[in-house]
Amino acid sequence: MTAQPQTLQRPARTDKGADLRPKRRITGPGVMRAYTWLIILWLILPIFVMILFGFNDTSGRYNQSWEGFTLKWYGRLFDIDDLTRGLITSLVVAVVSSLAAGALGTGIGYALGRYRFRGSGSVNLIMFATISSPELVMGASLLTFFVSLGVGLGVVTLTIAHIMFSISFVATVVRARVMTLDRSIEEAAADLGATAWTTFWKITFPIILPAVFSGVLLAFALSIDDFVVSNFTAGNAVTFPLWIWGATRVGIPPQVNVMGTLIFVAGVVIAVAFNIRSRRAQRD
Amino acid sequence: MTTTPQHLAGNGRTATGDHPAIRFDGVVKNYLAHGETVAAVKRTDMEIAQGEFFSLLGPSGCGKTTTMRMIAGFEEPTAGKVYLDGRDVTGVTPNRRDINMVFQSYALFPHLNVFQNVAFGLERKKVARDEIRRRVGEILEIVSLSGMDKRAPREMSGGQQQRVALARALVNRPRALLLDEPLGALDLKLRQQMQVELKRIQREVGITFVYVTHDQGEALTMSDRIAVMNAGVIEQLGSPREIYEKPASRFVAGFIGTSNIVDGHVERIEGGLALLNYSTQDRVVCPVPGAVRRGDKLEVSVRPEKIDLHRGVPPVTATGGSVLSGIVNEVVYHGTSTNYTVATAAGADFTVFDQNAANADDLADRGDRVYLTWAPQHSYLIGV
Amino acid sequence: MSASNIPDPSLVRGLSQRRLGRRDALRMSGLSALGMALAACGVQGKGTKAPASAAPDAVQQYWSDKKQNNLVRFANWPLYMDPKQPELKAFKAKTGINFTYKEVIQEMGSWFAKVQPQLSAGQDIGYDLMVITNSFQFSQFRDSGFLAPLDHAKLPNFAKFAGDAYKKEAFDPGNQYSIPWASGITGIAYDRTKTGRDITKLADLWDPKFKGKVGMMSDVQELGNFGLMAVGANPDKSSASDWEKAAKKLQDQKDAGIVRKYYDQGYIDALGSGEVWLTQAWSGDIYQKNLSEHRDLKFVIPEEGGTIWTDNMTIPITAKNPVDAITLMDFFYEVPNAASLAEYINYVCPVPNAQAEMRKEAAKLSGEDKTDLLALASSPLVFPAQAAYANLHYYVAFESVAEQQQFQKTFDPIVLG
Amino acid sequence: MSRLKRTIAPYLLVLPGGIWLIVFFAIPMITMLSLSLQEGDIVNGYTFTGHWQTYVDALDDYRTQLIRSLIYGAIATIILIALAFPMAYWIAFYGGRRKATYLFLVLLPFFVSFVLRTISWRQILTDDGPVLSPLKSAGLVPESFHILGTPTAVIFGLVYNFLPFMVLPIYVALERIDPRVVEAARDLYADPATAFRKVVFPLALPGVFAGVLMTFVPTSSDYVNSTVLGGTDTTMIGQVIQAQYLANSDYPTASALSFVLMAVLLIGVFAYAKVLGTEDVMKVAAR
Repeated sequence: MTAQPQTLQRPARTDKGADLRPKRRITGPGVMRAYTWLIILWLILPIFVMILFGFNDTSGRYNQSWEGFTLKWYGRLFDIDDLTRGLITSLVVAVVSSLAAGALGTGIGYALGRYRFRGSGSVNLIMFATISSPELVMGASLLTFFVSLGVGLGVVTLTIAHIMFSISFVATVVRARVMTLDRSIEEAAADLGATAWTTFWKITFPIILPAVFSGVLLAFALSIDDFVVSNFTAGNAVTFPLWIWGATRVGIPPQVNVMGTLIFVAGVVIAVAFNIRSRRAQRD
Repeated sequence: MTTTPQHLAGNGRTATGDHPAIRFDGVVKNYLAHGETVAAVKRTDMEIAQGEFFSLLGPSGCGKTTTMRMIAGFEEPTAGKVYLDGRDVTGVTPNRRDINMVFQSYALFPHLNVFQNVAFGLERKKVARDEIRRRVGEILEIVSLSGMDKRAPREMSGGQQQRVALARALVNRPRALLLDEPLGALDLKLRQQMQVELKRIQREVGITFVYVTHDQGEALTMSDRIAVMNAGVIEQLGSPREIYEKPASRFVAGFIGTSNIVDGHVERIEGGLALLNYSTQDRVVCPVPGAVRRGDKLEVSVRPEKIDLHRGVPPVTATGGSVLSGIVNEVVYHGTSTNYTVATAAGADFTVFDQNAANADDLADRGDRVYLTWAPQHSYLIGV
Repeated sequence: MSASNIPDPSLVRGLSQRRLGRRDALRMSGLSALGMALAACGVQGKGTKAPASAAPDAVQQYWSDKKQNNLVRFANWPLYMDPKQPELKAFKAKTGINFTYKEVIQEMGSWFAKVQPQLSAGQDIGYDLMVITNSFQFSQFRDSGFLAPLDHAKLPNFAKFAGDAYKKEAFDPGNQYSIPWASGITGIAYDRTKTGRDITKLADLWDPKFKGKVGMMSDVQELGNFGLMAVGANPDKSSASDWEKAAKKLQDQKDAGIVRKYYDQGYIDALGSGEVWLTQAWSGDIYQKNLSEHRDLKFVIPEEGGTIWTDNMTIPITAKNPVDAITLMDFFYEVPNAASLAEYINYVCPVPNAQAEMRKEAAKLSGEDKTDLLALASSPLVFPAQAAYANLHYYVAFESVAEQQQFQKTFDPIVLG
Repeated sequence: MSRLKRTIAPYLLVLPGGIWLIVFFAIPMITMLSLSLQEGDIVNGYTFTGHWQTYVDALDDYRTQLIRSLIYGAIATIILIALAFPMAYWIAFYGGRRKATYLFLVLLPFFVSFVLRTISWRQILTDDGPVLSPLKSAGLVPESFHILGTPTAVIFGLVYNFLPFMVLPIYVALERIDPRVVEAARDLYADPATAFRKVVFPLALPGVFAGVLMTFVPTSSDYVNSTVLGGTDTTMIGQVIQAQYLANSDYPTASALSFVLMAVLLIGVFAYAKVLGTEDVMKVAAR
């Protein structure tokens, strides 16, 4: 009997609470959540199409309409020599340019983050200019530069160009990390008898290494995906995107979809692994 | 830790004893900021003895950290010389000075574990591997971190990190250990624990500690001697008691603990005691040196806990001492004591700590008329 | 046409190669009715007497110190050879010459822009053999002195088996610098199911009924040719005023919203996907598209005429292995090799005997393979009937760089508008 | 000695990369300017004549394309802000522990080549493709209806390809906002809309500015989208420059157009950065 008033009260209260809460959920965040997912789906749709058509059982050069499922293109991945070579060129250029840009950019980023020096403003300015210049213009100016010098275009000029546009990105990432670096850690090393050289390699570098690494990864991604600058500076070298661009005139073979899929999967795996590693490191 | 490891205590170096551990000879440090020269440390001479627990105390920006960094070698003096153990080390880089430091932020190497952190200095000195393992184990025991050598710094509490920083410096058996506000990041309870701990460790290893802090309580608790710095100048250098009881300047008096400061002209001098009168019944009595003459203007300080507070009637007992009347402005209950702010007839507001002893019934209230009394020896003449 | 009978003064003075090209073009067009089958054209001799790099002893000079190095580096267009490279493998087996084959050429303009710096610096471009189209970049290559003169003593198969038409191309009389790789016809391709009727003439490309469904080419030469033919001008005889008229005609077509887009070779995809219903097209593409996707797209040479072009094998002047290159060039003119190549690329084969070869081969096969190969061998797009040539025109021949630039400036704004 | 070392250390560190940037970024720009003032042709070579007429002619011929590019870029940027903001907002404030996952999903397209993604859209949006085909069979749109070849398709492609560049900086700016600041605004009688307008949005502005910087320049100078998805009247200046360089070998015209494009964009960018402060924008951009 005594419980009765309680049971009468309770529904009334929860009703009131339910009235307030879900209403806000549905109108605001609920709609935005659906919206966000919609946009994400939109972003992923072309990737899905690309992956799907890597399994398309098309018979000829043209891979346009769905003709059934097959795995044969995975088996014949390296059938098109030039495509394979393009991919290899892309990988080699990306590795070399990301490492070189990693080294050069780390120097700049470290100096900017660590020291105050005359001319740092100009360095910042030129970095800002390279990051914000249209790729098209960078590629075009490099082309005119090489042509004026009478330098033949090829893998070397391509690599030079990729290093050029990657440096500033690496430097920016490294600078951000160095700026948040506790200076006293370096002093502690010096205090404990380490020379400047030892301090850098034993202490500073390992600490900024994740930043350097993500800078190098960024440079690698920029390089392997680059089309615009490469189009101007590759000369008769062919990279993966350049080959695809050239092949559009006669149709993209399914191998391109397969390679695109594999690059995508590899990229995602590396990124996820890197992310999990650094997150675990943070949590520990 | 009842026995001190031989090599940590003596090491045959501190025993030489002829030279002070650290000596500043006319050291000046100027910075160039926006084209202007700013003096961080004005001409300073000082000596820190072997095995001493020495504190540099002062507010932020007083130059204490710069002083310490000049000892460590992170800053070079603009003028003057720094001696370690009688050797001129001016211009010697930090990694070549036999001195180690505990940083305010601990500055532990985040990518190295406890063992690697502590072993870092020994590795630089190319100490044999076995020796390193032994000494690191030993020092970790001293700082009570045995068995934690595989931990990463970020897996440890603030107090533990602090101990690692300490061990990392101590393991090198430096001629002196510099500590830059090492307890600043710890909470109150832990800080108090660590103060005791630090003092214990210092006693055990017998190494000269130079301790930089802005916390006067900390400095008073641990130090053998304290240098109070202000605006690039050491205002007073002495034992904690000297500094507390006999502040050399108004700054020191105010910075160390709470001081009540009154000024007034000397009415008369009697048996080494000067009398400053504010009215017929309001007077301050202070011991003075012979040089003080009648009519001189004096600044007298008295600590709040030395003062007795009487409610209502003027006291008859305090005939030979100081008496000031006033009105209670503020009463703050502190548990062990009650703090009063009293507007006195001498013109200055006085702070009085009244111990909440057995007879806690004579509490004054806001607006009450009270009399403050204290013995002549508790008055201290500033700036003598 | 009659102009060809009057000695060109500049020719007498032994002036530019370009004039010779133009003169030859005129002659060629006069003979076009017979598909240039007539050999009675004395230009060759004159051609070799042409100045500069074409000096009579140029060939001798170039080749005298060249040796076989057992390597040839081949630069070609994408998908212009079976990816398995059977012909090259056969070549290696036969001669012992190693090869590298790269599909690095994607556009004449960009190819020229890419290798020009190296060639003008006298550097090796990394290739000994390259396939270039008879567009004005061909003249740029030749006029810049970037092409090695060919020693026809080393090209016996070419002499023997090349179709007569290919032995006297307007752009390279006497094949001084090039021999054809494959040839193609530019006509109209359409999807009968979409257009609902047969397309027969250029005027269909201007039909408002197909608004937004007509594809034209972005190559100004191809585009300009169709514009010229649409206004009734013969491209290789056209004048600057014809160009203006053609440009106007094309601009109208664009302004009326008839043109969907100016395509590079991407028109194939566009036609296949229904983006366009009818489009300017190259013959081999359509054949390959039908074969690979079982489509029934039509290709037609318009009543007003189509154009014929040739992709040519050339040796860059800086080639390291020219002897190996020229050996390979000749190899492709052996009938079985030519047939094998044509089977894959489906463009006009420069070796007429390949048709018989294919039929012979088909006889050995059975089933679908047989039908396919027979169909290919009978395709007028791979082996055009003589009559088809009657309707074919050549690219506009330019007398000077300035003229070429003027042509380009006339049509550029249409494509780049 | 050590002081000297400390003074020259930053220069030694900056030098290799700095020289690289000067030689392969700054000097080429100057070379391009020089070439734009030269006359000649690719076969016979170019000589410097200070021929300003090239600029006049180039702008005369391609003014439409330049202006069209800037307009497309601006439209794309505005759409990008509108699309990205709610998304970044939701991830920043309601993403909870999955924030990183959502951001990762936004970045997924970067793992596929830019060219390939754009071509993929071509395949999807084509006239008889999976999107339009059903609509046409259902009679919802006329048979000749198409998306490809229209300005809409080009701007669609630009928005698609550069969306992550807008979402990220806005997200970073929003993520930095202390939720208590918003609560404080609510506590001080602001309704949700007002709190957003007066507190959240102003604090997110640096992110929006950085996003604009990172999207307007590449979208208005892009030529891949207009080439792949565009039609006859969607030519952007990038296409013209590309064609003049890489197909026509008309270097002076191409250089002049590039220079004009860069000047227009960089002057805009620097003015913009000057007004907003480079540091702030760079900081957000660097994240």
